[in-house]
Parts: sequence; C-alpha cells; structure tokens
Amino acid sequence: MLNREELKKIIGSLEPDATFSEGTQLLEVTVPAEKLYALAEKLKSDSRTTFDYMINHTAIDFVKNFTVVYHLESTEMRHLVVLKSILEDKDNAKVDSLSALYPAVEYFEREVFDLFGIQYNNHPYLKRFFMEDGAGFPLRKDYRDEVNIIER
Amino acid sequence: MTSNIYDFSTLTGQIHTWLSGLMSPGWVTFTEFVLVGLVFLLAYALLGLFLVYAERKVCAFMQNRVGPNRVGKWGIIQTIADLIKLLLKELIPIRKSDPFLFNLAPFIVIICSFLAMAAIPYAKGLQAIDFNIGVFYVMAVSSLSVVGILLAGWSSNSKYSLIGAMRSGAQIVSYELSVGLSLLSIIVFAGTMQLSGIVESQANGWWIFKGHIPAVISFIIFLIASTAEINRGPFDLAEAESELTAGFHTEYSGIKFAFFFLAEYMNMFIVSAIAATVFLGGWMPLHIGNWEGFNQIMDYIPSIIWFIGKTFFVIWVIMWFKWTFPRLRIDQLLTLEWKYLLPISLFNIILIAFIVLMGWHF
Amino acid sequence: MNSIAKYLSELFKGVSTLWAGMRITGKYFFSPGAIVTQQYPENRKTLKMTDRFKGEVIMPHDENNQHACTGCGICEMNCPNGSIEIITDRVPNAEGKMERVIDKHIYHLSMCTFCGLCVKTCPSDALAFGQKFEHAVFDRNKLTKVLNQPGSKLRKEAK
Amino acid sequence: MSEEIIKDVIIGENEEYIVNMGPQHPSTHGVLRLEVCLKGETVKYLIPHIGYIHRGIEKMTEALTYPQIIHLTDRMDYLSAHINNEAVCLVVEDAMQIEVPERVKYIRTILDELNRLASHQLWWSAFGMDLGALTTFFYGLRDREYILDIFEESFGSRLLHSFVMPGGLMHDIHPNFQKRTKEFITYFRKKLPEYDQLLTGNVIFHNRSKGIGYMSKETAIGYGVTGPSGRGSGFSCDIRKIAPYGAYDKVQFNEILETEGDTFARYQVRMREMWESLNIIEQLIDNIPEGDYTAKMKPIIKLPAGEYFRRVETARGELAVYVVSDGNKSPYRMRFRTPNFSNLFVMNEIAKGCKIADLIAISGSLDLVIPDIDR
Repeated sequence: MLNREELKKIIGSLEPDATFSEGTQLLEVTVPAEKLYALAEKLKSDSRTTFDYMINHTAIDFVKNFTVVYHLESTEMRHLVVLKSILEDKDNAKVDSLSALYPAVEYFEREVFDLFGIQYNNHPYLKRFFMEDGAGFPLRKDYRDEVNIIER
Repeated sequence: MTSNIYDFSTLTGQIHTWLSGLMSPGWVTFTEFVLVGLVFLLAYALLGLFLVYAERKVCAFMQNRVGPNRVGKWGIIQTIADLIKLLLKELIPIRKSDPFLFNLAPFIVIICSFLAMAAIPYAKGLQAIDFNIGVFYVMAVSSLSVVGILLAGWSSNSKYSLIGAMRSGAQIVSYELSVGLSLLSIIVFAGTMQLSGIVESQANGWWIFKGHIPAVISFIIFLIASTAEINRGPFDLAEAESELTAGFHTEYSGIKFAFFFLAEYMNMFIVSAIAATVFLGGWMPLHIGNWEGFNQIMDYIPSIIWFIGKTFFVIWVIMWFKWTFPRLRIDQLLTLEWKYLLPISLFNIILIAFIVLMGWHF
Repeated sequence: MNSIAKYLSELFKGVSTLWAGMRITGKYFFSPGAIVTQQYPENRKTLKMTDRFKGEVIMPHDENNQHACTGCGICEMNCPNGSIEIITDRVPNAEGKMERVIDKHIYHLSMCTFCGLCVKTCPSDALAFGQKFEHAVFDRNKLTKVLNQPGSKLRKEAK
Repeated sequence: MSEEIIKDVIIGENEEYIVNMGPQHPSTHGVLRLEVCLKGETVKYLIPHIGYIHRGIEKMTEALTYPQIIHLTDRMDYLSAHINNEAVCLVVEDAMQIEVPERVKYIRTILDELNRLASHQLWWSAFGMDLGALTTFFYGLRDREYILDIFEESFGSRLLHSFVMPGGLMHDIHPNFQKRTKEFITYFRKKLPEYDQLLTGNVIFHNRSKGIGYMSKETAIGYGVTGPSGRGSGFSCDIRKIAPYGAYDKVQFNEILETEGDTFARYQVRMREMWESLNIIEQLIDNIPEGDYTAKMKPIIKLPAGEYFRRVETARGELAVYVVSDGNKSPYRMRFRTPNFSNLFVMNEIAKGCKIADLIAISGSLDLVIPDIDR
C-alpha cells in the first residue's frame, strides 16, 4: 500500500497535467478530459500502482460544469485514488469511455449518460438505461418535473 | 386359498342379470356402458380433487406448514372451491395461436389418462376391461399424452410453452424405455401381461418380496422413470416453474388449465396404481408363503382397501420426491436415463431371466 | 473394472445423498410439532405485538383527554414523506396572551414509511407508535387520520 | 442450394430465439427483464434491462436531510437494510468527526451480522426454489423468522428498520435482545447441518451447480463483482477486513474465499459465511459494553463542505456511499455504488453458452436484489 505522497509522485510523473486537491479524505487527481483515458490506462498497467478495480464512477452537476468522478482501487495493494475530470461544455459534454479498461464501467457510464446526458466516446452500447422512454436527465440540477417532484 | 376375499364380480353379475330381466341384450350392453362411464367419471373427478388436496397437505407437512385449512374442516373442500373458481374463470383466447389444436390439446391429455384407468384392477373382480395385454395397453395409452403436451406447447404461440413442450417430448420418449423394461421384468416373473393374472400370481407373496433384489431394483427404476414420465418434480422440466413460468400450459386458463392439472394428478394415480398392481400385489392382501392363519387374517381386510392403501403409499413416495429434490437439467435428465437407468434395467432383465430360468424365485 | 467400480460407487453415493435429503423432509412430515404456521385471524385474542412495534403513529391522550403536543411542527419538518401536517391555531390563554395550540394533527398513514423520526425528534414526547397493524380499509381517505382527539387540550405540566 | 442456406434455413444453425425473462418471472426475484437470445436451450447472449423500479433515490437525497436519507437506503437492498443504513451513518460520522460510543459499535456489528444471516437465509431459500427444490424456501424462511422476531422486538419493524441514526442508534436495544440472540445461535447451529443435508450434499444439486457459470478472478475484478459472488472467484473483497468499521477490528473472523468461481463456489461462500456470522455474533453478544446508545449530536446535521467516501460490506457486496456536500443540511450530490448493480452485469459474461436452467442457477447464485440495482 502506497501512501498519499508516494502515489502523488507516481501519478505526477505519469501525467504532468494532473492537479491534486488538498485536504480531502482520499487522494483526488484532476486531469483534463482528453487525458483521462491515457492516465487510467497507465494507472492500471503500471506495476507500482495497479489500479485494476473500478469501484465507482459517477458525475456531479456543479451548475457551471460537470465533473466526472472515478474511484479506483488496487486489489493487490489496496490503495485508493479518485480520478476527476471537469467538463466545461455542459450542452455537449463528452469524455472518453474507460470501458475497454474496466468492463464494469460500461454500465456506470450508461447510468451517467442516462441521468446526466454526458456522452462517452467509444462506448460499446450507449443507450438509455433506467428510463428507456427518455425523460430528460433528472440528476441535472436544472431538471424540473412539475408532476412527480414536489419542491421543498 | 383366497376364498374369503369378496369378489366384486358377484355384484356386477347381479346387476347384469337384473338388467337382462328388464331389457333386450343390446340395451343391456348400452346401459352398462353408460353406467361404467358414469362411475369412472365420478371416480375420476373425486380422485383428482382428493389428490390435489392430498398433495397440498403432504407438501405442507413436509414444509412445517398446516396447508389448506380454511374451507371446510381441515380445508377438505378447498379443492372443490378451487374447481369452482377455475370453472368461472375466463378462457383467454391467444392471438395467433392455432385455435383448433389449442382447444384440442387438453382433451387429448385428459382422455389418455381416462383410457388408462379402464384396465386397472381396483379390487377382486372390479376391473372395467381385463385385457390379456393389460400392462402393454396401459403403457401405450399413458404415453400418448405426450401428443397432447406437444400440441399444447406448439399451438399456444408462446416461446416458453414451446420450450416446455419440446423438453417434455424428449423426456417422455426416453423414459418410456425404462418404464417398459422395469415392467417387463415382472412380466418375466409372472409370465403374463394380463393385469389380473399378475395380481393372481402374487397370492403367495408380492413380487417385490418374491423377486429378490432385481425386483426391488426394477421397482425403484419404475418409480424414478414413471415420475419422469408424468412430468413431476424433480423431473418437472416441462413445467419448470422457475425457468419457464408454467411450461407447456403457460397460456391456458380456466377449465382448460384445470384439465391439464387434473390429468397430471390422474397420471400420478395411474402410475402409482400400476406400481402397486405389478410390484406390490394390487388388491392382493399381504400373503406370506403358506402361513395359512396369517393369510386368513389378512383376507378380512377388503381387497379395495389394500389397493387404495398401496396406491396412496406410492403416491406419497412420489410426492416425497417432488418436495425434496431440486430439478434436473435437460441434459442431466437424459444422462440419467441413457447412462444409468437404461443400462441398469437391461442388466436387471438379464438377471431376472436367469433367475426365472433357474427357478430361484418363490 | 476400475471404471465399473467408479460407476457403481458414484451411483451409491448419489443415492445416499438423495436419501439424506429425503430423511429431512420425511422427518418433518412425521413431526407435526414442528409446524410453525400462525393461525392469524383465530389467534387474534392471544396475538400481542411487541411494545416497540411500529404499527402506526398515535398521540397518547390521558384520562383528562389531554395530550402533550404543542404544535411546534418539528415532526412535520422531520417527516421525509410529508405524511404529517399540523394545523395550528392561536387562542388566548388565561393571562390573555395569544398561545399556539394545535387544531389538527393530520397523519397520512398511506404515506408513512415508519422511519420513526417524528417520534424520535418530538421535543415533548407527544407522539408514540401504536401496536395496531390491521390498517386495511376500503377507502383511501380513511387512512388520513387526525391524531388529536376532538376537544382535547394541551397537558399543562405541574410546575 | 448453397451450404449456407442449408445451414441457415433448414438446419437453423444461426437461428436466434429471443425470450424475454421478466419483468414478471418467478426466478428474477423482482422486476428485472433479461432479454435472452437462445439457440435451442443454449443461451447465446443476454441483455439485462433494468429501471422498472427506478425511484431516483439519488435525486431524492438532494432534497432530504441526512437522518431522512437513512430511511431511503432501507429501500435499496431491503434484505440488508441495516447495513445500508450504517453506510450513510458512517459517512456522516466521518465527515463530522464524531466518535460513536463503543456500545453502539458493538450493537451495530451484531445487527450487521444478524442482517447478513437473515439475508443469506432468504437467499438459500430462494436459490433452492430457483433450482426446483421447493421445500428449502420454507425451511429458510422458518429460521429467518427467528431473526425477524428479534428485530421486531428491538426496533419495531421486521425488514426496514431504520434503526441506526448518525451518531448512534435510534434507541437502546431491548432487554431481551441478548438472550434471544443467544437462543437463536444455538437453534441455528442445529439447523444449518440440515441445510447441508437437504441441498448442499444432494447429487442433483451438485450436478446443477458445479462448473456452471464460471467466473475467473479477473472477470470478477474487472466487472466489480464483490461480496460472496466475487469471493467465490477468489477475489478478496471483504470490506470488513480491508477497512474495518464498527467492531470488526475487535473480533476474530476469516474472510471466506473459494477459488473455483462456479455457482457451487458462490453457494459455498455464503453457506460458510453463515457459520462465520454466527461466530462473530457469539464473540460480541456477551461483551456489549455499557454506555450511551448515541453520541452527542446537534439537532440539525450539516456536513462540512467537501467530498466523503465510505464503503461497507453488505450481504451482497460492497456498498460505497459518496457524498458531495456544500455545507447544507442536505447533500449536494449523493451517490450509492450498490453491489448488485455490478453483480448483475457480469451475467452476460458468465452465462454465455449455458442452458436456460443454468441461467436461473447463475442468477440465483449472484443473489440479486432488484431495487438495489435500480435505486
């Protein structure tokens, strides 16, 4: 298990563009969207990190932008890292799909697409997931549904 | 020796002479047809209802439950209430099904089980037709019901039904062999195919006792194979509730479903009756060799009680199977038949033939 | 020969495992004492729910038809489903000051998920869980209940 | 006629037969639809369709306070409701840096294990029924009733108890709790061998489960299959060991691992986990320390702005809660990474080429709870 500083160093050497947040519970790495796939690939294959297990992938609507979040863990060394990427263009949010690296993330990405409307490049089967009839993207903060949501 | 067993042929003979005094021989035959038919219809319905009730109670006790206990004392008329419900239910027409075959299928299934009932000796002298090829007839007729099942599956235009029907076809056709071979072993012992003859041949002991271990083996094989033949658990692949919802009768409703349901239970009764007749002596009381006193006491119990008791014992064992075992997969089902039951029963037949040749049986 | 022995041993092992299973079900078939079914409507007299059972939210009233609800609205605020509505009224008390009392404490049983937050957070312990669980009615409106009894008053603590 | 046409049309080599299993199907245990492509009885591929009971819990949390969210988490994996509740509480306690009393930790751990037992019992019942052994259902539920009665006595409800609050428990355990739990342990230790005789040892069951639905360790990790399903493939993923919470660091227990990766291995993991759970409860039940049942909490819980991530081990795998807080009393974004979501989608991978009956066995052995997938 590598500690925070060691991980930071390794990731910094793998991806010079990566920025690290301070004072967070887990190590958070923010990379530009177009470099996400390359970093994830390196993190998975590098023998020092071996992040082979995708715990969780989701997105957050920060009104100004979308942030996609990936929680990765190494099953051998048991260290965790949070990959983040900020998508500024909300109407045309696009990010590379990681499904070639982690089969599990294919379905998380479909869920995010369904709930946020974020497009994934190279995704094998990007279709609506929960709401097959398509009813907007409910987890966006500007989503309104007069009928079913009671505003508090 | 079996002098003091009440012979039902005296009763039927009296009815016959009484009717002959009333009308011409042609009408007598006709009236007797109608009477026998009515009696069978009544017995069929009552037995079916009772078997459904018995199954529910047996499985309830095995599962630490009480079972039906609301309608009537101990829920005894629960199945009648169920029957009324089924009669009142709508017969749902299935779109794009073949209506003629769809409606025909339940009748084929129920007629086959009905036909088989005719040849079973219920008590001494109580048998509708005493064929000299009785065993053969019952087997042939009861295996006809697969036609009805295949038709039901094919005509209802449902994928689940079709899969269920095809499974059932493969299953019944292959298990027919083991059923036949295990019955054949007793035919070799008894030297006759007439069911009444087989029963008479057990006057000094049932075949399961007289026939040494081979008879026990063939009894077990018969039980397993006939359970498979009547599509009951653990061989209920044609229905396979958790896989195919209800298999071949998924699309049936109301009384047509009730026909399938009833036929299933009556088939269970028929195979149990055959097992009781062939292996456990049918209506013949428990006789041991030439212990005259013991045999005399046993004879006081009416022959019909013996028959029903044995039949229901076998039915209970079949139910016990169903409520204990997981279901087999289709390929394992065929493996069991072709790799285990069939070789064993072939070997068994040779053994029996040898025993009979040497005269080692009693 | 070896294969035949293997075949037979497999066969016997298989049959013995089947028999082991049948012994269990057979044992229970012949032990009616093991039946666990509760005969529900018949045992209604003896059926007693545990004292913490969450059957419904009630407002206990004492013998003077008094309750402890001050109408503060904390339960309404804490309810995640909006199943509690409080209609308060202002009436003058003995000293002539206007005081808040509840007019109606409306409880929608149909929306309640029995999370227990209202009972837990009530500052004056005015709410409690009742043990009644037979809530089936033919009309949905009957599931909307007014918890305070007509004419009931706020219990004044002896100071 | 060319050979292709003979193969295609007459023999039907490439014939596809699509069957919809669900949303109402006896063995999908909920409203899950599997679009199964069959060739004869063999499964070619399958596409799971979910969302039939999508309630938008993640959206609802954005309007609720943290204590209110807890009762929603019950409704995700309703069979390990208590463990779901605990996940949210742990996140809140982490963020607010509250030290909960020892007593609470012990009680929570006991409840976790009781809940796991109840869940595994229901799984055992339903798994037997999926395979056609109908009696298992009643034996499993009969024994589960003991646990539910204990729950009812202490928390007032049997299935969805919302008993855990941020900082502690809703109220203290019932005085009878310890006695009844000990009674249950002795009772269930007698009943578990019966389970083995009825199903585990059965030769039909062996044939139905051994070698069926093989999942390699790599597949399990790649698809994120956690819990007993993942541990059946040798994927060491027990959060109770990796990041102990509650009183798990105070008890001796083994992480159950099987390496075969087939349906039987997944079955065995759960059966052995039941024994292990009994051991854990036995170690804790007599040693519950005296003390408060809740830490001192502010009336309104507000998480400091930031992101919090916490994982617990439910009966089905790893439940991760990810909270983004902006300092308000309700979360800005709350994400539940539920175990069944990942466990479901491995089915296409491991069910290819098996029979319909095996598909049912596989879905039973993955122990899916559909509301947990849909949320």
